[in-house]
Amino acid sequence: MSQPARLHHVEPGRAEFYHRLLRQMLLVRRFEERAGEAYAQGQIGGFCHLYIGQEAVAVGALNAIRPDDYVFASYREHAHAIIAGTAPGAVMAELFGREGGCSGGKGGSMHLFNVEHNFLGGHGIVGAHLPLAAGAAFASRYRGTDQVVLCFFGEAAVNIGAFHETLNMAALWELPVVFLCENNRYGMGTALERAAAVWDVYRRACSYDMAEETVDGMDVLAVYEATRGAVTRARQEHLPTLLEARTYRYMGHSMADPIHGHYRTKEELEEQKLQDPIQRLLRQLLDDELMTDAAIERMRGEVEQEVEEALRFADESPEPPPEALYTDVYRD
Amino acid sequence: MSQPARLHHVEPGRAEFYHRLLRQMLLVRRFEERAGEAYAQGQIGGFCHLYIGQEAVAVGALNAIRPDDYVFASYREHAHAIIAGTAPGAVMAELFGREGGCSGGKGGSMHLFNVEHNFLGGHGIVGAHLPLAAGAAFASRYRGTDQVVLCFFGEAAVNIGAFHETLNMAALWELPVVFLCENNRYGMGTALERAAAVWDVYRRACSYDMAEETVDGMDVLAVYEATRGAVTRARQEHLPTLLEARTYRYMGHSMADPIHGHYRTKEELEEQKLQDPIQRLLRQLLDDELMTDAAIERMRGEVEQEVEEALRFADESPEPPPEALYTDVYRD
Amino acid sequence: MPVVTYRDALNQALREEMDRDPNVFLMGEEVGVYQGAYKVSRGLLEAFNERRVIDTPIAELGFAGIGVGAAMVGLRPVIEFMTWNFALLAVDQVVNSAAKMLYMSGGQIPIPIVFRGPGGAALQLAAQHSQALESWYAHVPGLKVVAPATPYDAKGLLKAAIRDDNPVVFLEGEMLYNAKGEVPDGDYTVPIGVADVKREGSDVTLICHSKTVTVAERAAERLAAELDVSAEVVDLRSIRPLDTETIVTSVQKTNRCVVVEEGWPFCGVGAQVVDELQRRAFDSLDAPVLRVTSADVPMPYNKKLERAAKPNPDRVIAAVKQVAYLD
Amino acid sequence: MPVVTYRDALNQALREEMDRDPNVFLMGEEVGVYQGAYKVSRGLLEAFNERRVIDTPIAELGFAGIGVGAAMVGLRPVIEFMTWNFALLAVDQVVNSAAKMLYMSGGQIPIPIVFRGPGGAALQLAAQHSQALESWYAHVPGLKVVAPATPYDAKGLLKAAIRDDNPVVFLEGEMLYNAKGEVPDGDYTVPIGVADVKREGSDVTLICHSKTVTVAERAAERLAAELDVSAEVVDLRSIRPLDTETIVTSVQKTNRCVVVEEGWPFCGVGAQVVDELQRRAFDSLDAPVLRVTSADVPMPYNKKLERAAKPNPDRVIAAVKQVAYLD
Ligand SMILES: Cc1ncc(C[n+]2csc(CCOP(=O)(O)OP(=O)(O)O)c2C)c(N)n1
Ligand SMILES: Cc1ncc(C[n+]2csc(CCOP(=O)(O)OP(=O)(O)O)c2C)c(N)n1
Ligand SMILES: [Mg+2]
Ligand SMILES: [Mg+2]
Repeated sequence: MSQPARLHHVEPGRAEFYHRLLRQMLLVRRFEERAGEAYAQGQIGGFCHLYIGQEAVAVGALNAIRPDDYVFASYREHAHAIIAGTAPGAVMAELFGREGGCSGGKGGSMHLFNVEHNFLGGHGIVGAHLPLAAGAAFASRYRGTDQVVLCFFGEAAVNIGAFHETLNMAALWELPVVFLCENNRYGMGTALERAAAVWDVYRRACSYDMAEETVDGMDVLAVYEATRGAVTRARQEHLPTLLEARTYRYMGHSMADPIHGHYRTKEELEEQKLQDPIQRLLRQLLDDELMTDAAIERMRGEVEQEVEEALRFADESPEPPPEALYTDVYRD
Repeated sequence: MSQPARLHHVEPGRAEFYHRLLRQMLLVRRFEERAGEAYAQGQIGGFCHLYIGQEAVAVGALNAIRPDDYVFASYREHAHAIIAGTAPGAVMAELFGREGGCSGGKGGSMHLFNVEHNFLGGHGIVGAHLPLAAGAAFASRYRGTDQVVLCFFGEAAVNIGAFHETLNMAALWELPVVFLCENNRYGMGTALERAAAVWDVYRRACSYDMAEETVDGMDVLAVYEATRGAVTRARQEHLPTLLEARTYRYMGHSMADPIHGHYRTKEELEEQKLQDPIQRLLRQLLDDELMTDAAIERMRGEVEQEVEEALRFADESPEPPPEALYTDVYRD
Repeated sequence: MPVVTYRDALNQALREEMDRDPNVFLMGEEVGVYQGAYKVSRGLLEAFNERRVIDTPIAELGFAGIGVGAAMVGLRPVIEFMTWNFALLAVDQVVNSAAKMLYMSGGQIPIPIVFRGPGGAALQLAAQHSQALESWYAHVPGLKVVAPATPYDAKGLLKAAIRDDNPVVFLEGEMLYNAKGEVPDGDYTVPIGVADVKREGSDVTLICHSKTVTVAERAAERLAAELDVSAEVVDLRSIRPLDTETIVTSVQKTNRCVVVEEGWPFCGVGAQVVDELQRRAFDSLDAPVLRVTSADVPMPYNKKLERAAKPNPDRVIAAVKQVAYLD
Repeated sequence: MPVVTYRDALNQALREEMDRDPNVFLMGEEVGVYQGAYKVSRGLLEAFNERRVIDTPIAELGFAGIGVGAAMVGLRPVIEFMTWNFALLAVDQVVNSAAKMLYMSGGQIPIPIVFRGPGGAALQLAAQHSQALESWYAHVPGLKVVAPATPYDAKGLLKAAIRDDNPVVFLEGEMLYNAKGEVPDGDYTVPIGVADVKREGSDVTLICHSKTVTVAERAAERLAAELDVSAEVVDLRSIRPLDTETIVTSVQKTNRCVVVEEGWPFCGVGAQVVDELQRRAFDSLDAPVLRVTSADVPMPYNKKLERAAKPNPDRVIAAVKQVAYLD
């Protein structure tokens, strides 16, 4: 499938919405590119997992929820934090370990949090945030609100116990949570096929009689629609869904890893890039005359500026004071 | 289904085999009854989980393997230890905590072991012995032997992470293991339906593309046949199976628990007892004239004597010496 | 004052806190229909229904994490582990999620959760069902660790734990559930982090917690009667934060100390107590601090071996004789 | 003697032991195709093929248990945890299965297994990926716990661990993989349970292990140069069994001691060392034993805070000044 397919039905009346999606994808792409550069320059330390290639998933899905819904993600979550409402500057400052970071410089790349926008992390242990997400969904039912929880995780997490225990309880207790698996084919250097007896992630729903769907994760509109359906099911019927988005990461697992290597070829990577989610939306908007080249350039410029401002903000944000080492261990 | 069904095809030529099954079921039934009495008299301490009602599962399944195959079980494993080849006296002595016990008096009811007969426990953490069993199956493949592993566990274990992780790896690596779920409907006071989103245990195999089967666990012949099939699959094709035997326990979860209570009614229990696995085999052997009343009485007498001898052995076996407290912590 | 069991004191605490705060709920295996494996939650399902008393599948890691997730958005879960032995499956959520969330979110997300259940050795439950792991949890910053010895403390500390905005590991003594003691009706709390001098004395300090408080008290009685040694019994009640002031003050008075605990010796709670004492009361100590712990072995099933493995008054008395140079 | 990295020393140990004993195999995440997350297993898949170098799914509990099961029937698994942080998910198998099996089977079933991987703080990996939990494992009877500091010890101890008939928790220093040192080609072992005096001295004993050996050595150099204090550096190498004889002997000579470790303070390895020392060398101690540990907080991401959280030579020197009453 080297020729990218047309996107999930594009409706001319929704141009503004598509522009928003495009802008968000461009923003987080550019953010990640610059984060990668900052990492190379030593301004960011530790592990740094870039999202480049997967933008359609976070952008499509996060546009399908309400501001009062809850969002949980793994350690590959810069984009999710931003699209959920965190200022890019606060995210970049966190990567820089600064006081103005969205976790005060204490969390870093893997532990972004923004309570104000219900973005609840940023978790580093594979699979461990699935029960947390189910817990927030439990709270939603407990309180009788109709808040929904959207939980992003990688496909390698489906083999761990927490996935199983959580999906069972979510189905049993009818919790309003969407388990959105970002299947980018690899967990570090391990292809899904070498780690899972069943290669279709969505099929794992069978053990829990859970609703499931698989969607082209390089098609932002398809992700949006599928998530919308799952969110509606959660909101109205309190039922969980296992949603699999098939996507691809362009970079190495983290900044410390090679982009390709023993586990995947350069050719595979190049082939995949033909499905680039940004290019696909962009080309289609041009084809359908829903956007002009000039408008796109303007948008790129804005995004560029926004990311530069984020970098500036991060750079200017002070280091946390030495006393910060000992605060936030306990809440008084 | 109050009228017990005819057993899985009984063949007249196999009378001797049926007699063995009957004798084994009678033996472990009587063993458990007497263990219950000994518990009540304070000769056995701690947790003691009786197997009464479920005999067809252990007896049917353990007759379908070879002596060099490996067996793993949970804490409800007196019967399994005995049928796998452990002298009833050594099991009773273990329950009594004596030196002549099959674990030297250190393991007790939940931790019976008999390496000589490849009976590898006796494990107390729900689900935790599933990976151990898969590990033995891994060793069988590693060494290129054709040994099979038979792993017994309760239906409540299917909701825990270890079940999921193990079944995935067993399927992925094609390990020769039979996961035999003894579905007695309850995990302590929790009905399967209140703990699992999917009520048919065997259906959990779908997440791993694993062979599965469900069988009447009150029919010793059916269990035997189903296990034989699964064992053959394991031995010849190295493929694991999830086998569900539907059974019932007559006693409380452990000796500390009431026989019925909030979670199940006396009526349900009485209804279930109509399916008694021993009665069913026995009646059928009589009906089909494969055994006489007199032979049955003789068998009961022998079994009675064997259990009394086990009790005597246990009673006469010495306490472990005080130094035993400090041995077996490390192997030199 | 009414005399109630440790079990019922805990039940009262749960009941009163659930009455007091609609955000408090109880979740765990067999807490509802079965009325609790150890009957601590007896009657709560009937009183609060299945919305607030939730039976779970056997999935310790999962429901511990669900508790933490619920706490992240403001509920105040009480998660029961049927016993702390099974919590080994859930330590990742207790340590990596609950204990660290506030810190790694830069102070945004407190986790007001209580993990509770019986711990320590019971009777003849053998290696996998008998262990006292308080030192593990106490090792971890972000957690509070509490282990009451009496019905009064059990009720007051559980109420304090439920109201605390931090994750609290609440270790109940499996062998204490039937212990009786005076417990006021109605509301009171016992502050976390404050030890309690259960018996005053002048010759030696016995530091203990949970079940070993009784062991120390029995030893103290016999020391007084048989050897005319006056032992002060200090019940830590909270392991973390540790009330170093109270124990240092006591040892400065007695100049001798024995620490009694049910855990294993290596890196146990007593090791930390020793560390604190030699640092803060170095010049007051007339003898090394000695420790009475469980034997450094997995717990055996056999009754006599098990008895020999656990701390008992004889061993405490022998240690006291040593620190008092009475041999 | 050839100079190799700690990483390659471990690689040699694995290679040689796999050559020596066909029952030894390596299993874990990314150990094969990816050549190891930290490249410790580089080349092993090619040398021994996928029968003996097994990539696993992310399922720590499951593959740790599979390792224990394989050990039950006589294989000698080496289970790699990508880091010890993730082993929190597997502690049930390490503690309840591996450590207790021999005992609860009445001596029938030894578990010759090695659990290994990097532990401790790395660089800016924040709270969930930076912790030194050796005291947890050392708490548990039935386990041996080893934490080498040098390439020589890493190779020799890993070989000893693989040949040991007991479960060994083998903690590699995540920050030590590139450290270089002399390592003989071919076979040798370093016995488990024997500490090593890395530097002789007469005024104070610095007890350390794994990464803090370098911290202690640097401190010792500066103490000699700047303060004319002669520090003896004792590398524990094994945490359990602990070589109390060597540390007691050293402290009897120096009369002063500082314990340096990367774990948290409460119930850490140092607490146990203090306990041993005050019991066995009470009269030799001229000052309380002091400890330098990681700060009692989850690890922060920010570089400066992280640096402040970890033990360093300055803090060791400050502690030495205190125990030597040099302030
Ligand atoms: C329990 C656990 N084991 C191992 C790791 C190390 N690790 C971090 S990310 C990762 C791969 C996860 O892959 P996937 O879930 O597919 O997410 P992706 O990185 O592709 O987004 C591994 C093995 C971890 N963080 N947690
Ligand atoms: C991980 C864990 N959680 C809880 C327990 C306590 N427990 C022991 S047996 C049991 C019920 C198990 O039921 P099931 O698996 O159906 O087996 P059955 O007792 O019916 O044979 C529970 C909850 C345990 N041993 N391990
Ligand atoms: Mg992936
Ligand atoms: Mg059951």
